[in-house]
Amino acid sequence: MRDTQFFRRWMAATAAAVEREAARLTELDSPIGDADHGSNLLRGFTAVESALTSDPPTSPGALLQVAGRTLISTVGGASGPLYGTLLRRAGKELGDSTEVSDEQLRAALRTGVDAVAQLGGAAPGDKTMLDALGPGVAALATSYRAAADAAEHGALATVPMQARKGRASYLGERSIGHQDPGATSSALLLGALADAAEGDA
Amino acid sequence: MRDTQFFRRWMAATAAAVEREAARLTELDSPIGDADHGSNLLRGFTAVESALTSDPPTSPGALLQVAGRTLISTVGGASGPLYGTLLRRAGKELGDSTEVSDEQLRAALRTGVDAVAQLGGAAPGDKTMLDALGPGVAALATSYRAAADAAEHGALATVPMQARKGRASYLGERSIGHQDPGATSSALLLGALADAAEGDA
Amino acid sequence: MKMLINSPETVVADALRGLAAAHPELDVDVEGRVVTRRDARGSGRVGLVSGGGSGHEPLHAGFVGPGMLSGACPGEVFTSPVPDQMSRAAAAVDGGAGVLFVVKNYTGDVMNFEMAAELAGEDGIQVEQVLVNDDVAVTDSLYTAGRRGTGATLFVEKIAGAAAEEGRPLDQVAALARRVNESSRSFGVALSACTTPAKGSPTFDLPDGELELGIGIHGEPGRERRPMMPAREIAEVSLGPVLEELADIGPVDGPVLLLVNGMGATPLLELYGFHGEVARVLADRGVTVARALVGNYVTSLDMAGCSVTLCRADEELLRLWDAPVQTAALRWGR
Amino acid sequence: MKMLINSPETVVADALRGLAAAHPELDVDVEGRVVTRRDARGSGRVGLVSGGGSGHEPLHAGFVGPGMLSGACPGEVFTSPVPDQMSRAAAAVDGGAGVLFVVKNYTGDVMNFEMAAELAGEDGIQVEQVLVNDDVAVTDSLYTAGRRGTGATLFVEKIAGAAAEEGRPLDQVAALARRVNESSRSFGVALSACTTPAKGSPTFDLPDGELELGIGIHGEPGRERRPMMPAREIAEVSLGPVLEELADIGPVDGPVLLLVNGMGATPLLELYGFHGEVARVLADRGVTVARALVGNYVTSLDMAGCSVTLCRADEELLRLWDAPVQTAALRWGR
Ligand SMILES: Nc1ncnc2c1ncn2[C@@H]1O[C@H](COP(=O)(O)OP(=O)(O)O)[C@@H](O)[C@H]1O
Ligand SMILES: Nc1ncnc2c1ncn2[C@@H]1O[C@H](COP(=O)(O)OP(=O)(O)O)[C@@H](O)[C@H]1O
Ligand SMILES: [Mg+2]
Ligand SMILES: [Mg+2]
Ligand SMILES: [Mg+2]
Ligand SMILES: [Mg+2]
Repeated sequence: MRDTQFFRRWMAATAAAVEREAARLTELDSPIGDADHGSNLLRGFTAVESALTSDPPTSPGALLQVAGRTLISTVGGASGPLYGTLLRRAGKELGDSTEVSDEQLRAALRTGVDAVAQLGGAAPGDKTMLDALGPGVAALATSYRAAADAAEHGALATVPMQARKGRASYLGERSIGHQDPGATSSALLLGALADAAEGDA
Repeated sequence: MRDTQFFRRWMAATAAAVEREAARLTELDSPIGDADHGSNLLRGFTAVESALTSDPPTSPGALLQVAGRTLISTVGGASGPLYGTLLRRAGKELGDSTEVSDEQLRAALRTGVDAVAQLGGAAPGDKTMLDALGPGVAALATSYRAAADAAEHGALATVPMQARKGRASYLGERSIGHQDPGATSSALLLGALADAAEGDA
Repeated sequence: MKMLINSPETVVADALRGLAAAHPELDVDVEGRVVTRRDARGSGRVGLVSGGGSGHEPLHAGFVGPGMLSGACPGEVFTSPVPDQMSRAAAAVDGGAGVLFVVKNYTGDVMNFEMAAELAGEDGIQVEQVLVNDDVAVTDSLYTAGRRGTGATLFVEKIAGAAAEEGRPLDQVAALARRVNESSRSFGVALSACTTPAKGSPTFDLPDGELELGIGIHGEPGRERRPMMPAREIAEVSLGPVLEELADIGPVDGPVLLLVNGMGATPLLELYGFHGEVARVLADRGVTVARALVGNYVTSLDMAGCSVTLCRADEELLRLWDAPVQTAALRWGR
Repeated sequence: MKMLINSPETVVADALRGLAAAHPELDVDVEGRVVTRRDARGSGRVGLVSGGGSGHEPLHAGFVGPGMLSGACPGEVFTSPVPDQMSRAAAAVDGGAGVLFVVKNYTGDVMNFEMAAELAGEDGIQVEQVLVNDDVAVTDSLYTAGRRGTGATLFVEKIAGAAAEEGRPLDQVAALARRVNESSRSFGVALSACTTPAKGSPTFDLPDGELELGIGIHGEPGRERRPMMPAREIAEVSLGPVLEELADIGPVDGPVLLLVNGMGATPLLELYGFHGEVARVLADRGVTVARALVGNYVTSLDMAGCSVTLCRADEELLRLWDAPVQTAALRWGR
């Protein structure tokens, strides 16, 4: 079972990964976007950290909802509502229990990913964060590390894709050959989850 | 004695020299000015050429006055009124005679240079066109080629000077180390005069 | 790249502080990132709220004031604002007649405004939204995020603002705004990329002899790169697709509104020269320019380049365009 | 460097053609390089004519209209206009009450306007001249061409224009213009050089980590190069010498007019942030800003940077500043 602390560590590891990789995310967002993805997520996860620290939620579900709401209120752009919705919907799904099973977490994230797909209207292969989140969350059935690897793999697989959603779609064929920044940050999120799980073990 | 055709050739040679050196004059006007001296004079002497061609004056004095007025009406900037005044005053000095002696020409140019000094308020050593015109016109007493050489020498001698007039003066000590564009074009003017005189010989 | 800033993190807050200092007639909430006109609340007028990433100034905050926007919500540079900003602005400007959100069509803006509309609705404020999508460089299909919102935003905000000022009800103001958008098309060209404070270097490389056709306003590269051309050819190349798409809607036989817009770093000397070429092309094609606006209005930080926007107008739109406006960046009439 | 132009030779004529297309309310003589308001002749008002090299837009042609200039004479880029232009403009705007020339203090401008004044005098037009020399970066001594005319030109043109509009006689309009100039001081900073069409490359090299202090508006380098600084320090460094020189004239204890001016390629986002810092420094020093104007008004082509101009004002100057103005670039009042 995973307690609130586990989720707290997940968010902390995500924030640390985003801080480490912010410049790279912004760099990836330059040729096919508007050069802000790294600073967007940095601002968001810094705010999540301070929200979780100043008023620590007492259940996994509450924690993910606070994190999601904070992202929505501080990130803006496309990634703010999308990541915010991912975590908020997953959090809602988890309810009030102070401990959740890996199976519950997996189901909650699947609901979150569906909500992202619904909100953004993207399908697999559209060269968005969904191309990392989708395979990543699916591979949770195997292990947390498998999920991280699948997300990483999914992010790399966006390189040859032509974007059909988000800013990169404006470029048409010129979007081919670049890795999607949102898919890359999604891999960081699932990588942080694996790290938290391994710390737990 | 020098006839109207001599002055016509002088202006043509000046126009040709300005066209050849326009980029260099503008380049010299960049570090200590506003990067327009070459295009200013090119515009001016092109207009002089067409004025002299469309309605050819019939005396040296009239020719220099037309050239001077044309420069004033087409160049603008500091060099327009100054070169315009130089030629216009020299032309006035020459009066209506259809031929003038070298001595008359020398005196007329001296009057022109004095008018330039009066209009612009610059003294020798201020790093202006006067530092080429002054020694150049003085050396006319020796020969046309000596005048050209003295003007060339005077232009080179502006390099170590600190500018006290014109735009370059805004730079204070930072004007040191650059050759004055106006002194450089003055050397072209007197070089063209020597070429015309040698063509005459 | 050097910038006249304190730090990339404080750029937007610093600019809002400066806006407040320069325009005491505006209510500037620096913390909450909302700029509103003072006399909106309880006015009985429809409130007009727009917003989007910063870096497009004077859009939108420079258009807040009598006859145009009631409120603006500046996000971080090139980042849509968060829903809290728009719901805060809606609450501040709701005069009892409801609020119209003017949203440029970008995934982020659309989602954030949508969430804000929900929040405002929960607060009991009647909200309508109009989506601006005028940029013909993007194909409007299922396989893209749809045409972007660019220069037409100014037309929508000015004309809807005039209608709101006249006291027209929300549905009419919204319908007018949609009509202006549907009647407008734009095309943009970059001579240089721009540099965001966060990145600190140009968003793309554009060699000396080339330009980008069909750019947006966020430093994204365009659809196509071409060898550099003279202004008169840029005018042809830009107006071609704009007129073509307008013709798809119907014959361009009436008066048009024209915006010749600089992307931020294009000197007015160049922009006026470009406008001369645009005017010539339109005259050649028999298009009557009823009103023209030339300047840096919908910008992309320090990008060099321009965009052209045409709006098929009629008596009503022209009258509302001419109506008095009193904002930081656009002023006329009494 | 790429430019949105047809050719370096036609830049000014092309821009005038565009100005004419955008502003049918102006008389634009493209051949003769003169822009005038239509209703000057025979108006009985003093005519106000200015001019200078092009590349500083919207100065001067953007300030022609009711309440400001009667005419403007654009020279080639960074090159003073020729006397024929100013005498032509004087003839076009002389309403019978004489004409005031507003001349920025540059050797070329001074000489060309002087020659024009002689020509206009010969035509029987009464001409007065006012020399604008507000730039404190240049020492005003026998050993320089004297302080340059920069931002204060806008103050002089606006306030003298308002006085002329009121029907004040030539001597009073001239005296007011001189008083505004004597009460004004400026300082400019460049973050990048500019590129003239004729040269096609930057007028000087400015490495990434450095800025130029005390620049003029013609792409000349400044008096000093320093490591790059944040906006708040640039505000301190710019205002220091301005306030010092103003204090030499008398205590700065009354209201001031403030112009925070962009050099052309500085985004408004940055300029407003800079204005916030300027306002803070002035507040710290107890200086009361009565009116502030922020924008790209006295520019240097595509230079990135800014200048600050302060003018010690009084009731009369403030009233004339607030008076209606209706030009391409400055508009307020009815
Ligand atoms: N409709 C969408 N559905 C899913 N993900 C999207 C969509 N639009 C954009 N994204 C993701 O958002 C990322 C960009 O985020 P960010 O740069 O923060 O926002 P913005 O595009 O508004 O600047 C893209 O790389 C992509 O992965
Ligand atoms: N007061 C002056 N007296 C004599 N020559 C001057 C004076 N001021 C400037 N000059 C000359 O004019 C030249 C610059 O001419 P130009 O670049 O055409 O005009 P501007 O300085 O107006 O751009 C300088 O190099 C200098 O030789
Ligand atoms: Mg982005
Ligand atoms: Mg020069
Ligand atoms: Mg963005
Ligand atoms: Mg010049």
